[in-house]
Amino acid sequence: MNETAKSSRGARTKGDVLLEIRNLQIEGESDEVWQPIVRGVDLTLKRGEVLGLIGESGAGKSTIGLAAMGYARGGCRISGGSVVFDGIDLLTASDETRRKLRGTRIAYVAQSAAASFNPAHRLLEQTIEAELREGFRTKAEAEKDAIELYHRLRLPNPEEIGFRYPHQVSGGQLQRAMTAMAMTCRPDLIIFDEPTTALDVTTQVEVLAAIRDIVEQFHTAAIYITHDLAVVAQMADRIKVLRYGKSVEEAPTREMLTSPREEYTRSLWSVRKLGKQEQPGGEPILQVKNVTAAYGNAVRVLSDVTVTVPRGRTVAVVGESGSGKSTLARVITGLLPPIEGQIIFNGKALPRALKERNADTLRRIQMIYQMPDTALNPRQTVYEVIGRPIEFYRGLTGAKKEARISELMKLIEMDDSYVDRFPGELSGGQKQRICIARALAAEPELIICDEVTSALDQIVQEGILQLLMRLQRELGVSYLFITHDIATVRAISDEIVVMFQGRVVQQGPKTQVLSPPHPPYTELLLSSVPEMDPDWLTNLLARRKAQPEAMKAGDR
Amino acid sequence: MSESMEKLKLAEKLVGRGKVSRRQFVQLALAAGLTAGAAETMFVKAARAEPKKGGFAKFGLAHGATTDSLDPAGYPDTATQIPFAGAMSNNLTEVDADGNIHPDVAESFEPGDDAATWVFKIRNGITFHNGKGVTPEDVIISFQHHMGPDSKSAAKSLLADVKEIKADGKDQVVFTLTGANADFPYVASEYHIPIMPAKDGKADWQSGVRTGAYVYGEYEPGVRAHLTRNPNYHKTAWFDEVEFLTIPDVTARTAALTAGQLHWISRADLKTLNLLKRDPNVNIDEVTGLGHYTFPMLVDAAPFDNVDVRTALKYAINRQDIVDKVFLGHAAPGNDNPIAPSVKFAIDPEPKHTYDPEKAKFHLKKAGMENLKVNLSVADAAFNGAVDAAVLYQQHAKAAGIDINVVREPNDGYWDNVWLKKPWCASYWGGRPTCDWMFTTTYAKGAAWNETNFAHPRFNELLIQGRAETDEKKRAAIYAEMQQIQHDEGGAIVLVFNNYVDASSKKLAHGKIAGNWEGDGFKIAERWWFA
Amino acid sequence: MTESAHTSDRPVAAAQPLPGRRSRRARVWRVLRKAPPTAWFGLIVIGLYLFVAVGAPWLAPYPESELVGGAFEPWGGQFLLGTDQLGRDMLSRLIYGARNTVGIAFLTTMLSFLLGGGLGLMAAISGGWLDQVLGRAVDVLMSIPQLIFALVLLSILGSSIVNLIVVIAVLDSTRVFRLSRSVAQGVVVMDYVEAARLRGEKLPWIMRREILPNIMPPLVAEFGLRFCFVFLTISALSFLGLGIKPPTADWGSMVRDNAALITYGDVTPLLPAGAIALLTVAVNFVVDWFLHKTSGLRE
Amino acid sequence: MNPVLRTILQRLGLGIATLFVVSIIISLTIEMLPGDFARAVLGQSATPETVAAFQREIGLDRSPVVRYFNWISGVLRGDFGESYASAGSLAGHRRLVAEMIGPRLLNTLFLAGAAALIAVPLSLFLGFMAALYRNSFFDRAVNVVSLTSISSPEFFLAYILIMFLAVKFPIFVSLASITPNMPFLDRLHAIALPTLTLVLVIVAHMMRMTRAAIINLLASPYIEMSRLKGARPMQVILRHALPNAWAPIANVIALNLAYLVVGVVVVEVVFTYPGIGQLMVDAVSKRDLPVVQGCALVFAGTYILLNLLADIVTIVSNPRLLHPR
Repeated sequence: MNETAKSSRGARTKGDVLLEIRNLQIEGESDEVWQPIVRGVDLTLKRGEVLGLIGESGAGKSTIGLAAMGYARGGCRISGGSVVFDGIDLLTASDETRRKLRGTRIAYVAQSAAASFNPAHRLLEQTIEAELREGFRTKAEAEKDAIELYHRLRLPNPEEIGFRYPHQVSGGQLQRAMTAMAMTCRPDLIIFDEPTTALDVTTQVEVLAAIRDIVEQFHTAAIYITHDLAVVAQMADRIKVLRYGKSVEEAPTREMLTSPREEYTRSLWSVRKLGKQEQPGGEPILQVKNVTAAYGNAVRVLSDVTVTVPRGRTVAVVGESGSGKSTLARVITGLLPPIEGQIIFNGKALPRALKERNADTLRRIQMIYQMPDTALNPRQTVYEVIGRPIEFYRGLTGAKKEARISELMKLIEMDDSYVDRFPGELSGGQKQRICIARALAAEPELIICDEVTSALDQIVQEGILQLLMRLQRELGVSYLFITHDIATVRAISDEIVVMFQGRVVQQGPKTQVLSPPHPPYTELLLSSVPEMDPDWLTNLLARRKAQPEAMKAGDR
Repeated sequence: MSESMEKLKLAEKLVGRGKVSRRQFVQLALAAGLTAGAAETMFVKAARAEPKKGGFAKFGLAHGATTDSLDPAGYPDTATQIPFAGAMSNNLTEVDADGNIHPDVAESFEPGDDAATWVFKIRNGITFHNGKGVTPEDVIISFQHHMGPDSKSAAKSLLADVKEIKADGKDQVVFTLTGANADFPYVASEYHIPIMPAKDGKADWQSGVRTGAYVYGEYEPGVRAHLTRNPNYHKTAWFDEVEFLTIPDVTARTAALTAGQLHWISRADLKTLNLLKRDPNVNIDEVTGLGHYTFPMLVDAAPFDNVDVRTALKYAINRQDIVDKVFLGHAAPGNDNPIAPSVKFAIDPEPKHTYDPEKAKFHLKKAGMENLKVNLSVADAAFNGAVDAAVLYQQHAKAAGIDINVVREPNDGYWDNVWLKKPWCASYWGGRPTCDWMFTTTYAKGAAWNETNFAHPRFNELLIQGRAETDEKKRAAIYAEMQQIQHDEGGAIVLVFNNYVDASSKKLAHGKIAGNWEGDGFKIAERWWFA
Repeated sequence: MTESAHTSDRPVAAAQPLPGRRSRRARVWRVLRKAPPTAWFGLIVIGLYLFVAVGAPWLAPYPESELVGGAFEPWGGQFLLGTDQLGRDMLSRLIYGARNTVGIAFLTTMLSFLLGGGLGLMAAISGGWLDQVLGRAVDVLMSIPQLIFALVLLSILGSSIVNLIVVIAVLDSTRVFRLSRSVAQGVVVMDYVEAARLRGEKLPWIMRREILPNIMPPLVAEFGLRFCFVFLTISALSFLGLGIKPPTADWGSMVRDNAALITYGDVTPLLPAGAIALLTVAVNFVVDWFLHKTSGLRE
Repeated sequence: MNPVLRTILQRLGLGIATLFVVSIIISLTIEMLPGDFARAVLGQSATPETVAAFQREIGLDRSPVVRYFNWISGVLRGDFGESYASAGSLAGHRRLVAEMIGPRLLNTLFLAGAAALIAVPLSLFLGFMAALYRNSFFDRAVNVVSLTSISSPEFFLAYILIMFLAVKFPIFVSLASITPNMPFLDRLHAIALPTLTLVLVIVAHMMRMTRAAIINLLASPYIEMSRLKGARPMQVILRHALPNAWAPIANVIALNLAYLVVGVVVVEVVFTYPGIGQLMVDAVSKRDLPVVQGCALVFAGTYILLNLLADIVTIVSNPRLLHPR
């Protein structure tokens, strides 16, 4: 089976050069100063070839992808180099020439399909817009073709789905519809800009498979942009690693995975190498007992959930979006009083609502958020952010407060000089460290970490996770760690709770949950996590074909 | 001017009205020493002023409210006075441009032996707009509309001494008064008392059927009134149609006139009169009237119940300054006597109330009210320039140590909410043609428009005496004393006697403009024509 | 994208020069230097008005309401801009008018922001019945014609300056309420507000420290616009006879008093009206630029 | 269509409740005004007896609460009552509030309609163009002009227009007096200047909001997507931005139309136009409560109705609301 997959991809005939980018220079405007974003990148793509572009945020991946269409976003300008597509230099060509190429010969698939589909029009109208405008087909033909494409992309109900509006369709389906839209004119080149980043892992598998198949079927060249090496390994013939707008290295996929030349490339999957020796559970600090919760009078978001967090340990709650992970956090903090059930903290039942809890109880349970950008008030300096809980809970002011702040800054491995900065002047990882310091300032016993690493680059994730683990060792604080990322779970947890549709599917020590046999949902979840193996997707699909019922949960 | 010259002037006027033939005119001209050629030219020029029928005239009025009605018991301002009293209706008598009294609906009138009874003979063949002849009953009902205990008419006090009205035969009406009143025919010309048809024993004012030059047409209260010529009018009216528009904003009024949308506007803006004069298509019509502007104080309200406070305030105003600055010379300073100099028996009381801060201070001290602080409620709705006059007054009074707080009131509802309500405000009077009338309307105890709440026993006694007195000398003495009382003790600061300054399009022509009321004695629609 | 230099969160040993409190002025200056000419024009005009308003007693050649000459004296000579219908110096009245009109409009706008902004924040944070009640009350107030309602209220209360300020501020605060509520709702859902709640902070602290600083840009912009509208409302009221009472110089009644001159091509009444227009234009220019700066609308 | 219908009914209910509260507030404020209609009309000649008789005649002797309930129950039956005006005379000839308001409202709607017919398309067009060519000379020029016209007092604009278009160059007339049986074209000519004044006042506002709404949308990912699909600039605006801009634009238009009906007292005064605003001001000054109430209901109703229309446009133009999942 492995062999067939390999041969089908290997059999693709690579044609002549389709796209040639030479010494590309792109600048971005910030405070009315132009600064380089892309500094002299070269890139060659042959017909039918798939090139993976990988790098952290700020590496210039998307900017290069758009430049391949001769397009620069607002606030950016292409300041040098050449982009030659099939003999046409897109940078010197007229606007009209470029416009005509777009959507017909070069297509684009954006990261967030939900935002990139116009909410005012039906999917089908948008799918066939480009070909109708250029008069390639009649409307009837175009619609028939679009439905055919929906079929090939394994969209459910392909005959009717086109008549829906974007908001009526799920994210994974939208992403496939967008791929269909890109395919309508049978372009020579498609730019995939992180098409699966916003999706759950179980959904991602489906979309990846659909994209890969259709690109192969139509023999379309593609640039596949992502920050996830495991994902790009499934899609690309060659991989190019970018950093700070420069090329780090470029190699065929297998070669890149087995023997990366650069240290930086290796650090890209460093988080996957993090590991923690599982510690046995002790006395429970937090017990969530048979909790049922709902927003308003709507459907229940949590039903009969029971979770226990042992003191000084990390319990990871995993599940995809909508599984009720974050709601669990809201129930524990008292933001959402449960309909039924109890929250027992340190052996005592907590009042259900936030208002009824006293300051000391509030102090003991702290929270760290997914997006450090929204978790820090952009108008407060680090000093104010960290100082407030010290003042609020401990009543410290003046020199004592400053000493404590300095102490906390040391704990999160940041220099004192940062205290006068505003969050806008910090990087994502630094912001998240400040959030951690804010939580620590309260001297809590339990910290709820809600997806604290998922908005960060891999390399930064590693730093944060290591910090959290060190703090646990030094301070003995307990974590309830909410995440959808299995690698993170592996790295940090002692116990794992698997949630699905508001219920706990499986609960237990890490090694037990992660080793087979698994309940069906855990199986689906674990198997959907991409691995650093170019054949992983092929093998997975083959395996699932044998057990079709396992896939059902994923097609949402 | 020689007698023949005067005759010629008169003839010129008569030519304009078509009363003198060319031959007669040339003869007069030659008699006055003109050459035949010059006489001919003069005749043509005069004849061009000859009235002719036709046209649709539009008049812009400064007043009007949605609560206006056809009921002559009301008629608060020119928005009803000019169209309904003036253009649509006639009274028993009419005052001409020279202040003489003439019969109108009446053919003639005669006093009884002691001027306490008056007999009016109804004009032969006169009809209402609906064709019905005017009967004595109609006349009686029209007067009774304003009389009796239930009446809320403004003319009620004017007719308070009418004891009885009787029909005498088919065409005579006999008025019996409680006392003699030599001025009664003047009273009968008062605009509140038009002749209306009787209907079910009451005056039918609602239908708008009257005897006047124009027939009631469309009416939107507070907006416009549209009338058409009465073909069976007992005199002559020239315009085919007339329209009266309420335009309180003086700038809008002026602009509409200069743009040719209107043919006549009341109350031109004095501030810009010189500029308006330059407009080649516009005439400024300035008539010295009986009208005057006052700052009435309620004499029963503190601190104005103290006569020394009143006197102090009378001395604390520089009227000449206000005439110069606010009215730009289009007025004559008052002397706290509401009787216009041109009215019979008018005097100019002593001591003259000219600006004298020291005297004002003296009177204040006498009243024990140094550092007097009073509110003066004004709006330009009272008269154009009231706010400016008040502000100037404030300046003048400062020198006398009086702090006048000028309260700017809204124009809307000024006459309902401020006038007669606030202890001190601004007011205007169209003026009345006789002393008796002026005092009866405004200063007699119980008068509807007693804007100072003046109730002076001697004054009221003299008022009755004056009516009965037939001896001219004694009458003069009585009215002189009354004027002196007003001057010394009255509550009204008579600011100025104003000129009616109106503006009209040069397309309009007219004879001598009457000054007894605004708008050619309210009769503009009847007396003017398109040249 | 430009964040690339910070990608690593490894502690930076040597701290970069801190953009601390001292450098705030420098930052403001840097922003100002890049302002477009329209914004500069607006700032200069506003500064000039403030200067004139504050320095009126020293700047004006004559007192505010003293009669210093004949009526309608021509321009030049003793009276730079001539005199008005009573012989008061036009320039002096214009200068004092700046003080009165601008001052009153400013106070009114402040009051309406304190009222509408405060209630709007409370509604946004508390939600629930308070939000509903305030929202409905504002609906009711907004559906009554503002100018006429102001006229009625001023007739009831008397048209003193204090009443004028209060009535207009209350009526105007409805719009401020709506805006501040809607922008605050965008901030209330932020995690840092939730964090403050979880910490146990009380409503005033959340309003003042967590939300207010983050909704300042749209509020400041709205302040500029509302200031203009208040300004125009006051002059409309003056026009209808219920504004600032004489002899206080205010531009609205100065226009009205001299309006008739316009029909003869005399520019005198244009001066106060021009002064109104110039200031509102200036404020709008600055607001426009400010909005552009803070909304992140580029290109 | 269900959600649309439900929203409409919901809003209508709220609107009626709002009207009810408005009528109470208006009653209260008019009661608080010094003086009443009887005194306002009778003036100084009023004796306590005549005032009492007068008050009996128009029902002012009953308590405000009773009067209010009589009035509101009449309104619920579709009877807006009679004006106090002309009740002062002996004959019982009174004018119905509906009769007084009707023609004035028609006048106001005529003026508002004319202004809206010019202003709405013009401001949409200018807004689109300014958004499309933003930061161009055209955009800046339109920006400055619109700011200036927003910034000028209405009466000032009106006088300027009179000066140029009625006095210096007598193309139009400064007196917008219209009569019921005037030919249509003459009416249009008569209201040209007030229309123009209003157009100047509202175009600026609507145009700026349209521009802002479009520009705001142009930052959306789906607009970038449409460009990457090769759509022409005009298509981007018309096909991709506009359908999503209807909601904010409809709200601005509703606000301005409401202003055209409700807020034009000053323009009515300057041009002597017999609109409903002047009627209400007049009625307030005369304490003619039934007329004030009628006007207030008309105004509030207009405001509520226009906002409802804007809401409906919002729903209909937004598939999320129109076609729920």
